[in-house]
Amino acid sequence: MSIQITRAGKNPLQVDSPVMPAAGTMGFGDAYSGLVKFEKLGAFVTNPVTYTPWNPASGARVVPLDSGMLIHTGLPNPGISKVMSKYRDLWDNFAMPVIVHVVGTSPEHVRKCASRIDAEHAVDALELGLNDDIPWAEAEQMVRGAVGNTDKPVLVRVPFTDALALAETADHAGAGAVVVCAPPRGSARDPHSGRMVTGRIYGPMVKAMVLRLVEQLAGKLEAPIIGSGGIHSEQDARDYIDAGARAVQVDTLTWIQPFMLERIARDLGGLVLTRPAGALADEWFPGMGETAKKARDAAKNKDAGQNPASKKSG
Amino acid sequence: MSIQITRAGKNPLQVDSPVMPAAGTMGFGDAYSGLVKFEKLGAFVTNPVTYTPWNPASGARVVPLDSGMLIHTGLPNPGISKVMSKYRDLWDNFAMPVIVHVVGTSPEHVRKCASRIDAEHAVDALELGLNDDIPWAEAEQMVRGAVGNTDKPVLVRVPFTDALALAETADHAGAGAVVVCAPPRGSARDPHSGRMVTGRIYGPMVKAMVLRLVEQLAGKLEAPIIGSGGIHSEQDARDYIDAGARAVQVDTLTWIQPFMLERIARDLGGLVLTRPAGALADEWFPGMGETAKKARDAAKNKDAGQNPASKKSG
Amino acid sequence: MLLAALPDTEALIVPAEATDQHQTTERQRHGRPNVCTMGAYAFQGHRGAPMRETQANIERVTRLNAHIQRLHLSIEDSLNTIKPGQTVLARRFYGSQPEQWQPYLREHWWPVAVTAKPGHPSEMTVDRPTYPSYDPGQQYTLLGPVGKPFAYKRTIRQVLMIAHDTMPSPLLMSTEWLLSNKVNTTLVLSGKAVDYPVSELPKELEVIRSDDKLQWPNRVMTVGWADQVFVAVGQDDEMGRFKEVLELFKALRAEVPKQYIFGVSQLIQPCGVGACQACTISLQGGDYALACLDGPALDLTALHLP
Amino acid sequence: MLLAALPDTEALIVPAEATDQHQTTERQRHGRPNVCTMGAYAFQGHRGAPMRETQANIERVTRLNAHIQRLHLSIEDSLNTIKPGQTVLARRFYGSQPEQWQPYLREHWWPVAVTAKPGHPSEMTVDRPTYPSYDPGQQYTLLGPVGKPFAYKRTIRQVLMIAHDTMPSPLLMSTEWLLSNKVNTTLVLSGKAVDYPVSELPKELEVIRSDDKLQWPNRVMTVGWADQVFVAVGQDDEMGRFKEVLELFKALRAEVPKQYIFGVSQLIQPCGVGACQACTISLQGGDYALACLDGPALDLTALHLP
Ligand SMILES: Cc1cc2nc3c(=O)[nH]c(=O)nc-3n(C[C@H](O)[C@H](O)[C@H](O)COP(=O)(O)OP(=O)(O)OC[C@H]3O[C@@H](n4cnc5c(N)ncnc54)[C@H](O)[C@@H]3O)c2cc1C
Ligand SMILES: Cc1cc2nc3c(=O)[nH]c(=O)nc-3n(C[C@H](O)[C@H](O)[C@H](O)COP(=O)(O)OP(=O)(O)OC[C@H]3O[C@@H](n4cnc5c(N)ncnc54)[C@H](O)[C@@H]3O)c2cc1C
Ligand SMILES: Cc1cc2nc3c(=O)[nH]c(=O)nc-3n(C[C@H](O)[C@H](O)[C@H](O)COP(=O)(O)O)c2cc1C
Ligand SMILES: Cc1cc2nc3c(=O)[nH]c(=O)nc-3n(C[C@H](O)[C@H](O)[C@H](O)COP(=O)(O)O)c2cc1C
Ligand code: FES
Ligand code: FES
Repeated sequence: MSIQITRAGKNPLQVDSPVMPAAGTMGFGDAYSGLVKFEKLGAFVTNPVTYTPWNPASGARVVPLDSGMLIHTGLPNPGISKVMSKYRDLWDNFAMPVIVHVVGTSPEHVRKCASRIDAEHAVDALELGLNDDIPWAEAEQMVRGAVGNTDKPVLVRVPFTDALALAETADHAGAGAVVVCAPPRGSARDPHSGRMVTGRIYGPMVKAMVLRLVEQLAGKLEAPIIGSGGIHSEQDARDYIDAGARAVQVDTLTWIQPFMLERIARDLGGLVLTRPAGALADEWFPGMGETAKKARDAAKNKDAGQNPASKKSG
Repeated sequence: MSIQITRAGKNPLQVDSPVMPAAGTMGFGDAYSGLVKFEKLGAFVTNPVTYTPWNPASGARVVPLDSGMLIHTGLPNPGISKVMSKYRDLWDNFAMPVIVHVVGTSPEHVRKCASRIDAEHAVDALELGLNDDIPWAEAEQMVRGAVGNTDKPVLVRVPFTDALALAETADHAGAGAVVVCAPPRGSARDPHSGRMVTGRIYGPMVKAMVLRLVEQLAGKLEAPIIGSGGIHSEQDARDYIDAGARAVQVDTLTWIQPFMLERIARDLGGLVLTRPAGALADEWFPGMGETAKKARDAAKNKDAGQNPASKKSG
Repeated sequence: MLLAALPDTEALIVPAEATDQHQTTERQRHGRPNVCTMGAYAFQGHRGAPMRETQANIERVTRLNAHIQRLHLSIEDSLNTIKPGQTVLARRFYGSQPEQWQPYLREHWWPVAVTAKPGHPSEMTVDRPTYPSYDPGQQYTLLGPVGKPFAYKRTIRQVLMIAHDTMPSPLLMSTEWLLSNKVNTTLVLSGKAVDYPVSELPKELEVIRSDDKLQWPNRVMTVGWADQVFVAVGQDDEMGRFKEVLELFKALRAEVPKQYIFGVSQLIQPCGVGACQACTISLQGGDYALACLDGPALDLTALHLP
Repeated sequence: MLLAALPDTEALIVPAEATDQHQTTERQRHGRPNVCTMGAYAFQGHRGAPMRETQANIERVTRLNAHIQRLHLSIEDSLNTIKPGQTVLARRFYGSQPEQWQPYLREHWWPVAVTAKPGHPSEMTVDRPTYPSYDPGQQYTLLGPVGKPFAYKRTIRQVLMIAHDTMPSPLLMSTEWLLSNKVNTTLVLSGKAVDYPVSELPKELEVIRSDDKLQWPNRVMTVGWADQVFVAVGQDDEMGRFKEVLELFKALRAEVPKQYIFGVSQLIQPCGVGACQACTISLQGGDYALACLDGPALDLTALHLP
């Protein structure tokens, strides 16, 4: 009834729908509460957090591009402790797993964040974001640090630059899943001020580039692949699954058409689960929703024999 | 009066305008003859050639994308010998230098192509295209092979994947200039047949990604950088120059708006040459056209003391 | 990072039904405190109606001058409780045609007027630049209301609105509301704003044309009289211009108290709901506000200006 | 890679002025032989007027059925010498507004009719799918003429046109020309083409509606009578469908000679001038043609079909 999106281990992550938001696109859980039905998502991935607080970038932060945009925020956040204490209760009430995205600042900070997440009942997994020009050795050290400091699955989101090599590095270092990939970076001129801004690039065209990376990686990793980049339709999401991804992350589409996230989650929830029985792709998986979630939680509690007072099984 | 776009050496390449077409966008010199004023271009870069003939790719070859396209041709060409014998006379009559793009198939074939070009009076330089997932060592071997087999400048066009490392590799191996970069590759579904096509991606958004690569490489290479990717306006081209490129290559814009190539060449011809004197960016360089070309050829013949019967000085 | 310096919200009023019982905010519905934007400063306590996605139809397009066109839209009734100062994020609706991703971001629309008409669809007018082109019959989806209504002192009698190198549209719905509530209102048009057609402005509004440097006759008097000031500026450097204006007021007045002068931020809002963090505005003391949740009107004395 | 199997071009005629002295081709102007596409096969010797970029204006848009709209354009006179079979690559002209890059590629327009009107702008009509939408007053730039006119045997009396799972538009301008030159012409509409409104077709044209499998009454007779056949097919698999049609003709006729049956290629043309190599069509013997230079009509017996 559920899809396992991280490799086998102590606490593999199970989801009802292989669709979740990409880190940085839906805030910490309260932003889209009136616009997106959260319970239809396979998982919730938070905005990036760092061990210490980070301030916003100064100057222009958004450059509209043709069929896309460039954004440069500097990933402002008040640090992992404040985030936890503020959102713990909200996350505890979510029907789906919560994955906290941790920015790969330094191996030490990543280890500390992992320990923090390990102790946090409201959080089901950690997603580690690797910086764009990170050397392989440092990436490996960071992933091992995260994996070594929590029993929860560690998803690793590799940057677009050098994605293939870093995906293999993360896989060898024990990543529970490899998210392919963070948005490509670029530079564009703010049309208002004429100043050059460097930041992340989003748009439907990104999908074509990242889909090829997933095709190239398919079958090469032990950890499941989560496809992430430029999904703007149900078919875009299915293309990632067809190419070998176990799940997908939807990024800026949610800003432009919030309801599409739910539509894609519903669509792929049905598609993936009914396909093995030879059903049509648009047929719906009838168990989706609370029922499957409860069954999953019950199974998890029984199997793992831990977290007896599971937050979500009540 | 002219801009040197390859590093100092026996036959540095001088151009009147730092603007040329990207390989693969203008054919071999006859395709746009009625639509683009060739004499306004800084140089002419041919479609890719291989040592042996290559057949076209089969199946769908063009996928329209949002504000862009994906194209997969397989770089069909009848091999370097046929191309030379067919276009030699046409190129000899061109006012600007001719750069033949050689596909980096194998070190041996690249060496042979370089020798062929070295002996060809109608050709002024070779541009070597490195394959998308080429290992560094093979790239170095190929560049050395090309440089070692011709006295003419060897420009090296690095792929988008791993562009930074391959640019430094090419630079160390003696590239006369580094073209940053070939279009990124991706996969998209042919809307007619539903089949997945893998190919090159073009569109204005590519510029933001490649511009950042040029920014990252600026000042790090001995060889001049030629910026190439997604130029769709005069400002796009200027952004590359501002970021540190010595010249630019315009790609698919020529297919969409043929006259824009000439406009950009005129604009940057004026910009780059009049700026040092503090003139306005849109002022025109008065010597542009035949006069400067003749002076350049004359200087080249005198200085180098070779090619006494220069094809273009008459 | 502290949520310090919270203004005395009790002393402020927001227009119309914003304090009504049924105007439950998103935040309230989650049973969580109002100050919940991650690390963000809450300027006022009320956001008005919860954000929804609704549809709108362009009924008429009129050209105001060479640079401005006015869209007359029919909107869903649920949006007609939008308050002066709040905005919508608009996107063309393509129906059964393939979705277009150019332009990509939603357009930020500032209503100039919203009218409920019993038995008819509610109406909204917005001013837009003449590019892109809009045609009657086109459908849009609107995300809104975005942001908080402007908040006024209870004792307010004189309001000064300033549009400096920008269309005055972000100020007009509030101006209309103030005038209808018998608050004397003055609009200063400066720089690119001077061409705005006065014929489209309410008769009771005092309009002053300033030069490019925000100089106008009797400036000291105008500034002295104002109980509150709302300023919209050009987008080349919003914070730098806010700073200029604040310094001008500091030079013209004995003191510039809190809750006196507000910058109306027109920063691009990719999401409008506090998710993307692209509309952050740094505050004094290291905290920050989000223009989409805490704005668009932000107390200039609380901002960390360059 | 040899330029072998060149057809006997002498036996073919192309409509109207294509052989006039002033119709110098691009290739001729460069003093180079006509067969100069890199590695490409030249089907006919003449291309008509040299390719130019010109402007056009949408004057009227009419809806032919749920799927097809007809654009009536005023064009520059230099384009009114375009020949039946030739096409244009069209792009919206944005004037002083920022250039739009969506859609990116130029649209491939197949003229249905072109008329010169002394004292008035020349007119062109084209059929387009109902998406995207076109409006009167919109300006376009046209690159054209693209490709070569259809070439007919000198002795031609009966032509068969087949539109199979595609709009018949690529065949209509030629049909008109043939009928006006007293050549009996039959148009077979099959699959998606059957809905094409007959009211828009010339009265003298014999129209046959076939089923999805290209079966129609008296098929053997129709095929036997035809001196030449031109076929346009759906774009899901153009070459596969050309092969099906060729095999059908081989089954229905004693022999299928050269220059008898032509596939009218509607492959996407990014450049239209022989530069991008995206419209390559493999020929028997390892050579290839370019749809934009050597087409759109290509002798099916010369193609390397899958
Ligand atoms: C895109 C889509 C495709 C579906 N395809 C199938 C299918 O192939 N086979 C099948 O048995 N069931 C299908 N359904 C219905 C789905 O199975 C039921 O909505 C679901 O079983 C109810 O459980 P829930 O927990 O999701 O309920 P809720 O979360 O309460 O879901 C109900 C919500 O879904 C909406 N909804 C329900 N059905 C549809 C629908 N068909 N289209 C759009 N919105 C709908 C309702 O308006 C309501 O908002 C589909 C629903 C959607 C949205
Ligand atoms: C975009 C542009 C900007 C220019 N800016 C300047 C400038 O700042 N200062 C200056 O002294 N000269 C300017 N010129 C004119 C230019 O210097 C002359 O065209 C040139 O010197 C003539 O030499 P040529 O060999 O290029 O001639 P040709 O190639 O014969 O050039 C003549 C062609 O250019 C076109 N042309 C000429 N002038 C213009 C123009 N202003 N705009 C558009 N098309 C034109 C003509 O119609 C003709 O097609 C500009 C030209 C262009 C196209
Ligand atoms: C030391 C350091 C490490 C970073 N690591 C990451 C990372 O692992 N993942 C990530 O997404 N951003 C990381 N960033 C942030 C990026 O520099 C950048 O701010 C981020 O990709 C968001 O892009 P933007 O600021 O342009 O919006 C890091 C920044 C610093 C200073
Ligand atoms: C062995 C081999 C080497 C290649 N080397 C290059 C190269 O150096 N540069 C290049 O642009 N394409 C090269 N290609 C061609 C690419 O695979 C691809 O065909 C090309 O990038 C054009 O893309 P397209 O065929 O998708 O249009 C090479 C192909 C092969 C088979
Ligand atoms: S627009 Fe304010 S956070 Fe996204
Ligand atoms: S369209 Fe034929 S070569 Fe470009």
